[in-house]
Parts: sequence; structure tokens; C-alpha cells
Amino acid sequence: MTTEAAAQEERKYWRIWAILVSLPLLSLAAQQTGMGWLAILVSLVVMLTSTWFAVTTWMHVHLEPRFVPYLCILGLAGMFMFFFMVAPDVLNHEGNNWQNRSADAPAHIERPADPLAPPGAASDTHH
Amino acid sequence: MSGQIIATGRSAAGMPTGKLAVWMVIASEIPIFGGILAPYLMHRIGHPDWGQMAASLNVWIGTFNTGLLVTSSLFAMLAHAAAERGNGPLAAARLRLAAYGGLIFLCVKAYEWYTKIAHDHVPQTGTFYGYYFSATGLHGIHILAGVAILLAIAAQAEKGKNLGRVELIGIYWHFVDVVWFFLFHIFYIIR
Amino acid sequence: MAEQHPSHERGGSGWQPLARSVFFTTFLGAVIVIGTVLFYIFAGGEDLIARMIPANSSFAGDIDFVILIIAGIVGFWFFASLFAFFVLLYQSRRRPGHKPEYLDKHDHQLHTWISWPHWLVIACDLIIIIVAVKVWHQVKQVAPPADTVIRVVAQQWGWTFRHPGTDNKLDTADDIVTIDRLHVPLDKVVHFELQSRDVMHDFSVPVFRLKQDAVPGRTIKGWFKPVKAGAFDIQCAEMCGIGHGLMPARIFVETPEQHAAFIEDSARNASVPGGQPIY
Amino acid sequence: MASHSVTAHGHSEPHGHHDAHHEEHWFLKYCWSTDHKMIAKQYLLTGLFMALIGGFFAYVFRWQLAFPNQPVPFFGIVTPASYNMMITQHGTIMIFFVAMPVLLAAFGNYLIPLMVGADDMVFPRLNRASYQVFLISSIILIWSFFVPGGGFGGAWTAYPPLSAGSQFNLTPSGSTLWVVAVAVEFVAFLMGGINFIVTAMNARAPGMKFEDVPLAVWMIVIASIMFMMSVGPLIAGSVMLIMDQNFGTHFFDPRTGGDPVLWQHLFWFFGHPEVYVVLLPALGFLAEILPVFSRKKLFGYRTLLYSSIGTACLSFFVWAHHQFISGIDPRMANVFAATTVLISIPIAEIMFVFIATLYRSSIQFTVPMLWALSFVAEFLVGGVTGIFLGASGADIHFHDTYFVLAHFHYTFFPIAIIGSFAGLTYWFPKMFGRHLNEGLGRLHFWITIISFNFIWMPLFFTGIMGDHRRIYSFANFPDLMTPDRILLREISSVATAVMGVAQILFFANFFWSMYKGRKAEDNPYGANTLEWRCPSPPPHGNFAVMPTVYRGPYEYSHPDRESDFWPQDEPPVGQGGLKPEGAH
Amino acid sequence: MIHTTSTTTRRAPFARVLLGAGLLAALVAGCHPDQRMSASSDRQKQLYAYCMQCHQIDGGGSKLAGAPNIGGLDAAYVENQLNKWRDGVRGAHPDDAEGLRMRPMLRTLAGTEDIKVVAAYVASMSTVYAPPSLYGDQEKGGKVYQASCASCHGTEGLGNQAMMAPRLAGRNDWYLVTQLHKFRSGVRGADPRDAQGAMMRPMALGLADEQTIRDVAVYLSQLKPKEM
Repeated sequence: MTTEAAAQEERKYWRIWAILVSLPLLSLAAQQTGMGWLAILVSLVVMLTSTWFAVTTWMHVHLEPRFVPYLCILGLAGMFMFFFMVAPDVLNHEGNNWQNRSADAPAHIERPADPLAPPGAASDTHH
Repeated sequence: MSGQIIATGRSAAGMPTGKLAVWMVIASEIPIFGGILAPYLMHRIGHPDWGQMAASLNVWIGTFNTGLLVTSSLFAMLAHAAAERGNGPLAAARLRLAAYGGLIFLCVKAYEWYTKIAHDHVPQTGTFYGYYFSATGLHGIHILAGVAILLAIAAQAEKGKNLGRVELIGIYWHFVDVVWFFLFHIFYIIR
Repeated sequence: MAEQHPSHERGGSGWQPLARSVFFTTFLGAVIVIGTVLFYIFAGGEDLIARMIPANSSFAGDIDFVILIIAGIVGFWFFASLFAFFVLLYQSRRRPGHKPEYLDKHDHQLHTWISWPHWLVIACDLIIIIVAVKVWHQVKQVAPPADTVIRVVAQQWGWTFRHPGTDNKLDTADDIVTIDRLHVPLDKVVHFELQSRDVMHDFSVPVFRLKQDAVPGRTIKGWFKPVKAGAFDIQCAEMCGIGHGLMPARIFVETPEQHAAFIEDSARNASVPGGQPIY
Repeated sequence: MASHSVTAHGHSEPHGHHDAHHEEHWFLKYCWSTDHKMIAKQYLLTGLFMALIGGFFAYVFRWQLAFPNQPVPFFGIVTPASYNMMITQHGTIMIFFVAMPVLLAAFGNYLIPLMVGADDMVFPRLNRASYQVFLISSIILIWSFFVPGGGFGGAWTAYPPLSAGSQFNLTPSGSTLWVVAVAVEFVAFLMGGINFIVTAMNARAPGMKFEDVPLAVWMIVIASIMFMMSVGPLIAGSVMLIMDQNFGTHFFDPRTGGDPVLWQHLFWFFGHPEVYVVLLPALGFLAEILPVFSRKKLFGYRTLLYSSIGTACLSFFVWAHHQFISGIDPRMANVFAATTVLISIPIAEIMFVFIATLYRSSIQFTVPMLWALSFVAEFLVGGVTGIFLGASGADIHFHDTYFVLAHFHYTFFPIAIIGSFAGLTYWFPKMFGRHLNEGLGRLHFWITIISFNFIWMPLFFTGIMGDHRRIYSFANFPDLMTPDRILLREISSVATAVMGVAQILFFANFFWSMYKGRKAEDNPYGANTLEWRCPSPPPHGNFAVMPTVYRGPYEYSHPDRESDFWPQDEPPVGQGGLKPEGAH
Repeated sequence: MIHTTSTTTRRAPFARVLLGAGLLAALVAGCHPDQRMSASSDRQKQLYAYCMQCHQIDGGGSKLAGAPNIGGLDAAYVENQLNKWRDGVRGAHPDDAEGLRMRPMLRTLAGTEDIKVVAAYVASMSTVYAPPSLYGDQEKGGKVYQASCASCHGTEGLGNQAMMAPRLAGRNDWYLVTQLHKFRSGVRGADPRDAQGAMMRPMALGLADEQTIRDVAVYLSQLKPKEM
């Protein structure tokens, strides 16, 4: 291809780069506002748009045969199906005739005390 | 050892063999990352109290890493453009730049892990950190492999050989980049 | 369908594909009905399962019914396919003067060959799904009001059963805790809370058609209503370590007076937890 | 490695061309080769060797079950620990280290380039690497039997916390090595599978349209895509399990907020499609063998193809029927029961296609044909008994009983053993240039099939009667020690020993025929597909002249030809009839 | 540090394998670590194969399995305890995790005769000493032991057959701590049929606090009789 066409293409890449760099800053700003729902909203939008830009303009997926994007979408769809069919058991903490007591365990887990530590160590129950 | 394989040159599916294989690799990577992110999302949504652990991640470092990867991807892209013009040395130089970007990413990530461990934010003290270390570690392994391949292909492109491969590694590199978008938002941004 | 066309020259000529497929399926149907009838006659009819293993809970009969319905339907297909298979094996064996037929470019024909059994299969599937889900719903999802509630705690490698005692309430002072021995009253709806202390176990009473995994960290509720007195096996049905095969327990279904006696003497020497010899 | 001698013979066949490849160092030729045929043979022999180990384990614990606590001949006392270890490794070996390498990897490697008319895989070095990674993984698995504490004994499903906590399973390093072996093996098959898919999609011979591709290739490609799409969660899950075991994470540890049920989902999301990953190649072999030996066009190419694709898609929606009673929400069980029972539709269509292919054909009962036909008969049993387990209501009674084992052995034995034997006996002349011994083959076939039914038919009934699986000795269950149950168990165990002995016949036949067998022509069966159009065994590079494809693979006894087959690469103007020299 | 004993012992068949036994034979040996012994027709060793899963080939025990080192205990005591397990006197309490793990293993012994045989074999082995797995002051522990325990268990911790007091010298410290806790909480020894338990419980309750228990346990675990 001619050089100026090439230069123009490279300029296009730089533009995409600018977008892709600014988008995370956007979500960062949204998070710094401290509003959780805003952060979630913005980051969802940013995730999808930046993925869209990267996949279409850099990975040139639209230049490939049709089955290529379909295959990737198939994998993504499988993961979504996995999420929504497993969530009733793992995301929920109680359900039809069952209740997940361990889900209430504290987020921070204290390590078991070292049995060889000097006095004051917790009693050693090895199970 | 085996000479020129006729089969490798064919393209009955309408695209070069190497590119088809790269897309297959990507299609098989999606379930791997999905398989560790879907359980994380389930646990995360089910435990709002993981928020304070998520807050302990340094979002600035994360943003910096994101920009770093995007830039590195850009250089892979520019290398592709150079390779299409048949300019092997320029492509090699840009590929090396992309690889250095990945290396810096790994160094920053290593520093981040170090601070986490120094604050005893390790998998033993919270399942959130278990997911954080597993997911970022899995992604880091892909970065490492990508850097190695980038440098190897840069060495070939220097001599003007296998310029087609520049685009292939570029596609993989962009995919790793996209995965990082998701990791960054899911782990750092959403608290 | 072979009997219909004894001659083996290519028969693409006169015969209608639809008629052929109709004959095909009706022929299968005949075989199948006969096969199913024989299956029931020789295998013992509706109490086939109950003769192999007693059905001692209120819903055991329903589960056996599901099993037999499915046995009938798939027996139908099984015998039909095998019969057609062996008939074809016989009549199209290689022999002099017998030329194979070239069937092609008759896609509608091929389709009718398969579509009829195909729709039949869908119909059978719907029957099976409806029956199975109905029984599943009544066994696992809803439960009749409880007459008594017990707690079953599994651990490596034994069962701890907590009976409600005289006041028929759990977690009170007079609870009766036993190891590897469960005492339940006859003809009463028993609800159980299933827990595990370490790994996955499975509370399984084959004679009750009762089975439920004990997941550590979770409390899973279930119910059963014994309808026959006696002592039966409780097995662990989920791999739980090297003692998995060595943690059998017994369930004692007791008449009201037996059960009262059990509560009496356990209340007398409550200081003995479990404490029964293992053989 | 025996493959040296194997392929030494294979290459000693006189070919005018490609002699450059014959002066290589033996290591380069047999252990470092990039030739897809050599790699296929390496996969095959590794799989057969692992099958010996798994079969020996099966014999030992079957014997222990029939005669509890008696010293087992050739083994000794079976303790609960070694019993658990053996059932676990039997499952792992037979599925991951026998069925996958033989059905998918060995035959995929051997058949795809030959059947699509290519000279090799598109990525020969990737191919070699995938075998070497697989070899490493099997070495890791065997090594795990010898580490302190012994091999992993938590069942091949490895449900945590039993598999995650060494204080529960008492095999501190064995369990980790087990997970590592399985994960590494998945990586190997990902590499191999991508190679298969790309080769079949891209390296097809000119003129070969989608409907000209032999169904064996189709099935292997569909299976590889399924594997690619389903194995990811389990790879992630095994990473999580390894971290739980060694680095103190708590993904699956309920005492600290983890969730054991999560692993079950991660495992079975792969574990159920895995069944079809190994099933489809076997169906593909049938689709090749049945038309050849019944000299008739396959009944419904499209039907078979679309039903298989439908099965593949459906199989992603059914995994939780393995967990009906293992702690999932009962409401979800209804969904999975429905999808599970619906999967019987495409499978039934596949069976109809095979049975209807025999209609008005001319069957010659050769050994491969016997195996293929027995596949249909035995797999029918496995298929219909699956309905009992898919129906959630009935599964309450059958779950984790010997009924389940009998069911999936009636599916996996046809798939893994009968399918492998069918493919092996059918393509043996092409692989090694010699014919197997027919008489020995028939003897081995009948003994194996009869003893197989004697092993598993009784266990359907012990399962209904309440025998639970993975129980090391039923002697502690008074209800289970009735004479009829004991008799059924003993029948099964003795039949196991008989079948084990019968395999000696096969190996004798295999290795004897490899050297001393009758020389094989290029196209001994009069088959259409391309692999019979090159010399047997094919030289490096397969075809002297790269073939061009003009028609589908199943044009048998076409009315316009006097010869009853029509090779795919024969120009339309060409005269029919046998062409001994494959390279024309 | 837990597997120091087990490692050395389990490696024995593996080493022979490396020295060139056939791979299948090796498999048998490896998946069944005591192949060498159970191949012999010795009833003792055949029965001990079931104990070996946790208590190891040399009776060294495994902390992972909660199995103490049993080598060198006198036969009468082992037989007595095994009978208690079989009769549900010991290990039949819901909170006795290790006891409930031991209890089903009695099902692998056919009866009193087997129990005698195994007890004799255990007594024939020598004690395997393990390094301390807890922090404890052996000086203090020694004083406490001589004051309150030695009367029954002997000044050298060798036990006293007449009173069914077992040998304590060289037992795993973690095991002694766990058992003392069980005695204190009544998880062990509360059964009216358990005469020795009835004697032991007040003694365990007499120990001052957690650290005292550990001192005694560590002292005993390292106590080597003079003649040794």
C-alpha cells in the first residue's frame, strides 16, 4: 500500500488507542465519585465498548469468515449459560429445602495459630 | 525436520491456517477465563462484604497497567502495519516495544502482589484474594507467554522472515488486552 | 417391512415411501407391544422393583411407578430396535445373487423413515418428563406437615442422629443423641435436617428410595414416612474417604410402644452417647 | 517402546519415494517424529498400556467386592485405602488416558490427514508437542501411585472438601499429582484438538465439500470443538483445587465461606460433554465401517451429521443430572431432567440411521463389522438405561448405585473398548501393512462381548437392589449380604477375570500380525475414502499425488457401475473397479 | 515434618521399583504400600495392613490422619482399647472426631481373636519418637508429670499393666493434648463401662491450664526411658 495510506491507517490506530486509554480513566473517575451503582454502570459500558473497539478495529474480526466470531460468541454464551445455571446454587445462600450456613462466614479469615509459638497460642486442634 | 508440508499451505476454510489456529486458541481461552470469572462473580455478588477487601486493591496501579497494555497492543498493531508494508526491521522494533510493555506490566503486577503479600492480603486470609491472585496470575502467565512469542517473532521479522506471524501474535496480544479490561473492571473498579 | 418386499432388486419403482414408513412404524409398534407385555409378564408386573427391594416408605411406590413406566417405554424401544436390527442382519446377510440396494436422492423418503419413530420418541420423552418431575416435586420440593423432626449429622466416618426426645422438639435438654442408630416411629412423617461436619456424605436408605447428599456448610431438609416396621440399612452414597465403605448405620422403624420404650430408657441413661457395640 | 519395532516394519515397506526420511536416527524417527502416523501410533500404544493398568485395577477391586477381605490373587489384601485409590485411578485412566488418547488422539491423528487428503497435520511440531505433554501427564499419574501416602483415592469426580483437604483424603501429594496430571493432559488435548480442527477445516483436498468429508473426520472435529468449549471451566477449577490443596486458598472450603457445590458444577460442565467427546469418534468409526461391510450407502449422511451436532449442543445443557441429589437446588433438577431426557432424540436418530443402513444391504461379518454391530446392540442397552437416570424422580433411587455404573459401562465399554477395537481392526492393515488374524479376532470378539454382558448385566440388578458404588466391602451391610446379591457379584467378578484373560488373545494377535501377518493390499475392503488410496502403510507424506475429490465417501454399489464401490478421488470419466495401486 | 516417618517407610517399595522391578509389579506395590508384607501369609501383618493406612508401617502414626504412634504399647492396653472401641465405650461420642474415624476400622477385624493378634503385633514394634509439634516447657512439664501422673504411669512413663495405665513416654504430644482435652470434656472416659476413663478424667481435670497440658505432653513425647 502507499505510504500515506499506511500513515493514515496508523493515525487511525493512534485514535483508537486514545479512546481505549481514556475509557478506563472514565470508569476510574466514576469509581472515585464513590457511587457504587455509577461505577458498576460505567464500568459495564466501558468494558463492552473497549472490547468492541479492540475486537473490531484491532483484531479485525469483521474481516474473518463468519464462523470465527460465531465460535467466540459460542464460548461466551456457554459461559453465560454456566453462570445462570450455577448461580441458583452458588450465588443464592438458601433455596428450596436447603440453606448455606457457611456463606455467612466472615470475609477475613484469621490464620490458625502456629502450634510451636510461645504461650498464648490458641489450642491446637488438628482438624 | 519434516520438509514443507503441503497441508499447511491450504486454506479450504477461507483464511490462512495460522490465523485460524490463533482464533481457535482464543475461542478455547474464553471458557478458561470465563470458568474462573463466573465463580468469582457468583461469590462476589453473594458476599457484598468482600467490598472492603476489593477496596484494598490499588486502583491507580490498575489503571496504569491498563494504559500500559493498551499502549503495548497499539505497538503490536503498528508492527502489523509495518509488516504489511514488508518493513521487517521496523515491525521487529515495534514488536519489541510491545514486548517491553508487557514486561513492564509484569513488573508492576509483581510490585502489586508484593504489597498485597506484605499487608498479609494473601489467599489464606480471604477468598477474594484467592480469586484475585488466581485470575491475575492466570492472566500474567498469558502475558509472559505472549512476551516470549513477541520476542521470538521479532527476531524472525528482523530478518524479514514470517512477516505473517506478526499479525497472529498481534491478535493474541489484543485478546490478552481485552481479558485485562474485564479483570481490571471486575476486580478494581467495582467495589 | 422385509416381508413386504421379498424380492431384492432395486424397489425404487412403485412403492410409496410414506406407506412404507407407516408400515415400518406399525410393524415396530406390534413388536414393541408384544415385547413390553412379555417384559411385564416374565419380570413380574407392577411390583417388580418392590420384589427386588422392599418399598417401605410412603413415596417408594411412586418412585417404583416412575421406574416401571420408563421401563415400559424404553423396553418398547429397546426390543423394537433390537428386533429390527437382528431381522435386518438376517435378511441382508451376504449371499450369492443378493445385491445391495442403492438408496439415494430420496431425501423425503429417508426422512419419513426416521421422522415417524422420531415423533414417537418425542412423545415418549414428554410422558417420561412429566411423570418424573411430578414425583420429584412431591419427594424433594414439598413435604407434608412434620410429625417429628430429626437431625442427621454425618462425619468421617459415622452418623450422629439427634432425636427430639419426649418433648418432640429438637435442640432441647432431652434430645437423644445416638451414633449409627436411627429410631423413627412408624407411619409418622419424619422431617430430617441433614448436615455434614467435614466432607460430602450421602444419607441413603434404599428401602425408602431415599437419598440426599450431606454437603458441609449446608443444611438440607427432607422427609420420609416409614410404612413398615423393622431395621434397615443406611448407606453412605458419596465418597467420603477410606472409611466410606465402613460407615453403615441402621434405621429402626418402631411401633409407637417400641418407640416410647426407646425414648424411656435413653432418657434414663442419657449419659451414654451412642455406646452400642458395632458387632 | 514397542513402537520402534512397529514402525521399523512400517517403514521397511518398499516405497520408491520419500526415502530421505529413512536414514534418520531411530530416536528422531520413533520418538521425535512429526509424522502424524507415527504420533498416532505413539498415542495408541500409550493408551493401550494405560488400559492394561486400568484393567488390572478393575480386576483387583471386582475380586475384592465378590470375595471381601480375601487376599486377591496377584495382589494381596485390598485395604480401603488401596481400594479407593484403585477405583479412582481406574476411572481416571480409562476415561482420560485410554478413551481420549485412543479414540480422539490416535485415530484423529491417523485418519484426519489421510481422509481429507493431506500429507500431514497442519502443525506437525505442535502435534508432536501435544503427544509429549500427554506422555508427561501419564507419567505424572503413574508417579502419583508411589508417592508417600499413595495415590489419590477420592473418586474420579474428586469432590471437595475430600479432594481439597489432605487431612480428609490422607493422600497429601497423591491428590495434587492427580489434579496436575489431569490438567496437563487437558492442555495436551487442547493443542491436539486445535490441530485436528484446523487440519480438517483448512487442509481438505481440492474438491472436497462439506458433504464429502467422511463422517469419522466430522465426528472427531465436532468432538474437539466440544472439548475446546467445555474444558475451560475445569482447567480453571483444577487451578483452584490445586491452590486449595497447597496454597491455603478457600475456594471449595465450606468452613471459610467456600462452596463445595461450585466444584461439582465446574467438573460436570466439562464432565458431561466429555462423554460425547469420546462417543462421537466411535460413532464416526461406525459410519465408516458399516457402509463398507454392508456395501451400501450410509442411510442419511445429513441426518447423522445434524443429529450429532444436535447432541453436541444439547450436551452442554444437561450436566447437573449428575448432581440431582448432591446438594443443588431441587427446582433446577426439573430443568436438567427435561434437557437430559430430550437428548435421547438425536441419539435415537443416530441409532435409527445405523440400523436402517443395514436395510437391503449385503453384510459380510468380518471382525471389524462384528465389533461395529455389537456397538449398536450394546450401546442400545446403555442408551435406554440412561433414561432412568435422567428422569429425576427415578434417579432418587438409582443415584450412586451400581445401576449407574452398569449404565455408563454399557455406554463407555462400547465407546472406548468396542469402538477402539472396531477402528483398530478396521484400519490395522492401513496402519501396519499387515492383516490381523481373523480366527483369533473372532475368538477374542466373542469372549469379550459375552464376558462383558456377564460382568454388567447382573450389576443392573444389584444396583436396583441397593448396592451403592465405591463401597469397599458389602460385608458390613446386613441387607446387602443376601445370597442372590452375593451370587450376582461373584458372577460379575469372575466374568471380569475372564475378560481380562481374553485380552491376551488380542495383544498376541496385535503384535504377531504386526510382523508375521498376511501382507495387506492398499485397498483390501474396497472402500471409498481417501486413506485407502495410498499405499499401506502410507509413506511419509502419505500420497504420491495429492488427490482431488469428486464425490461423497459412501457411494457403494452404485447402479451405474459394475464395481460396487466408487473411490472419492476417481475422476468421473474413469472406469470403475479395484485399483490395487493406490497412487494412480 | 509430619511425614518424616511415613516418607522413609513408604519409599521402600518405590526404591525397589526404581531398582528395576517390572512396572505392573511396581504398580501393585505402589498402590498398596504394604505389598511386601501382605504378600507373606502372616496373619498379624495381614491384619495390620488395615491399621497401616493411618498408623503407618512402623506404627509411627500420622498427625494428618489424627493417628498417634502406637508402636511399643503393651498388648494388654491395645487390646483393651480396641475392645472399648468395638463396644462403643470409646470413640462413640459425636465430638470425638478421631475416635469416630477409628471406630469403623474395627469392622475390618473379624472378632476378639483378631484384636488379640493385632495387639500382639503392635506391642512387638518399637516406639517411633517424633519431634515436638507444640510449644511446651519440658522442665515444668516434668515437674507436673512426676507430681500428678507418675503414680500410675510410672516415673519413666512406661505405664503400669496392673492399672491398665499405658506407656506415655514417646507418645505424640499432639495426641496426648487431644486426649487430655477429651478426658476433660467427657468426650472420652465418660462412659460408665470405662473404668480407666473414670480414673483418668479427674486427673485430666486436675491439670491447671492449656499450657500445663502442653508442657506435660511435650515432656512425655521426648521422654526416653533410661535403659534405652
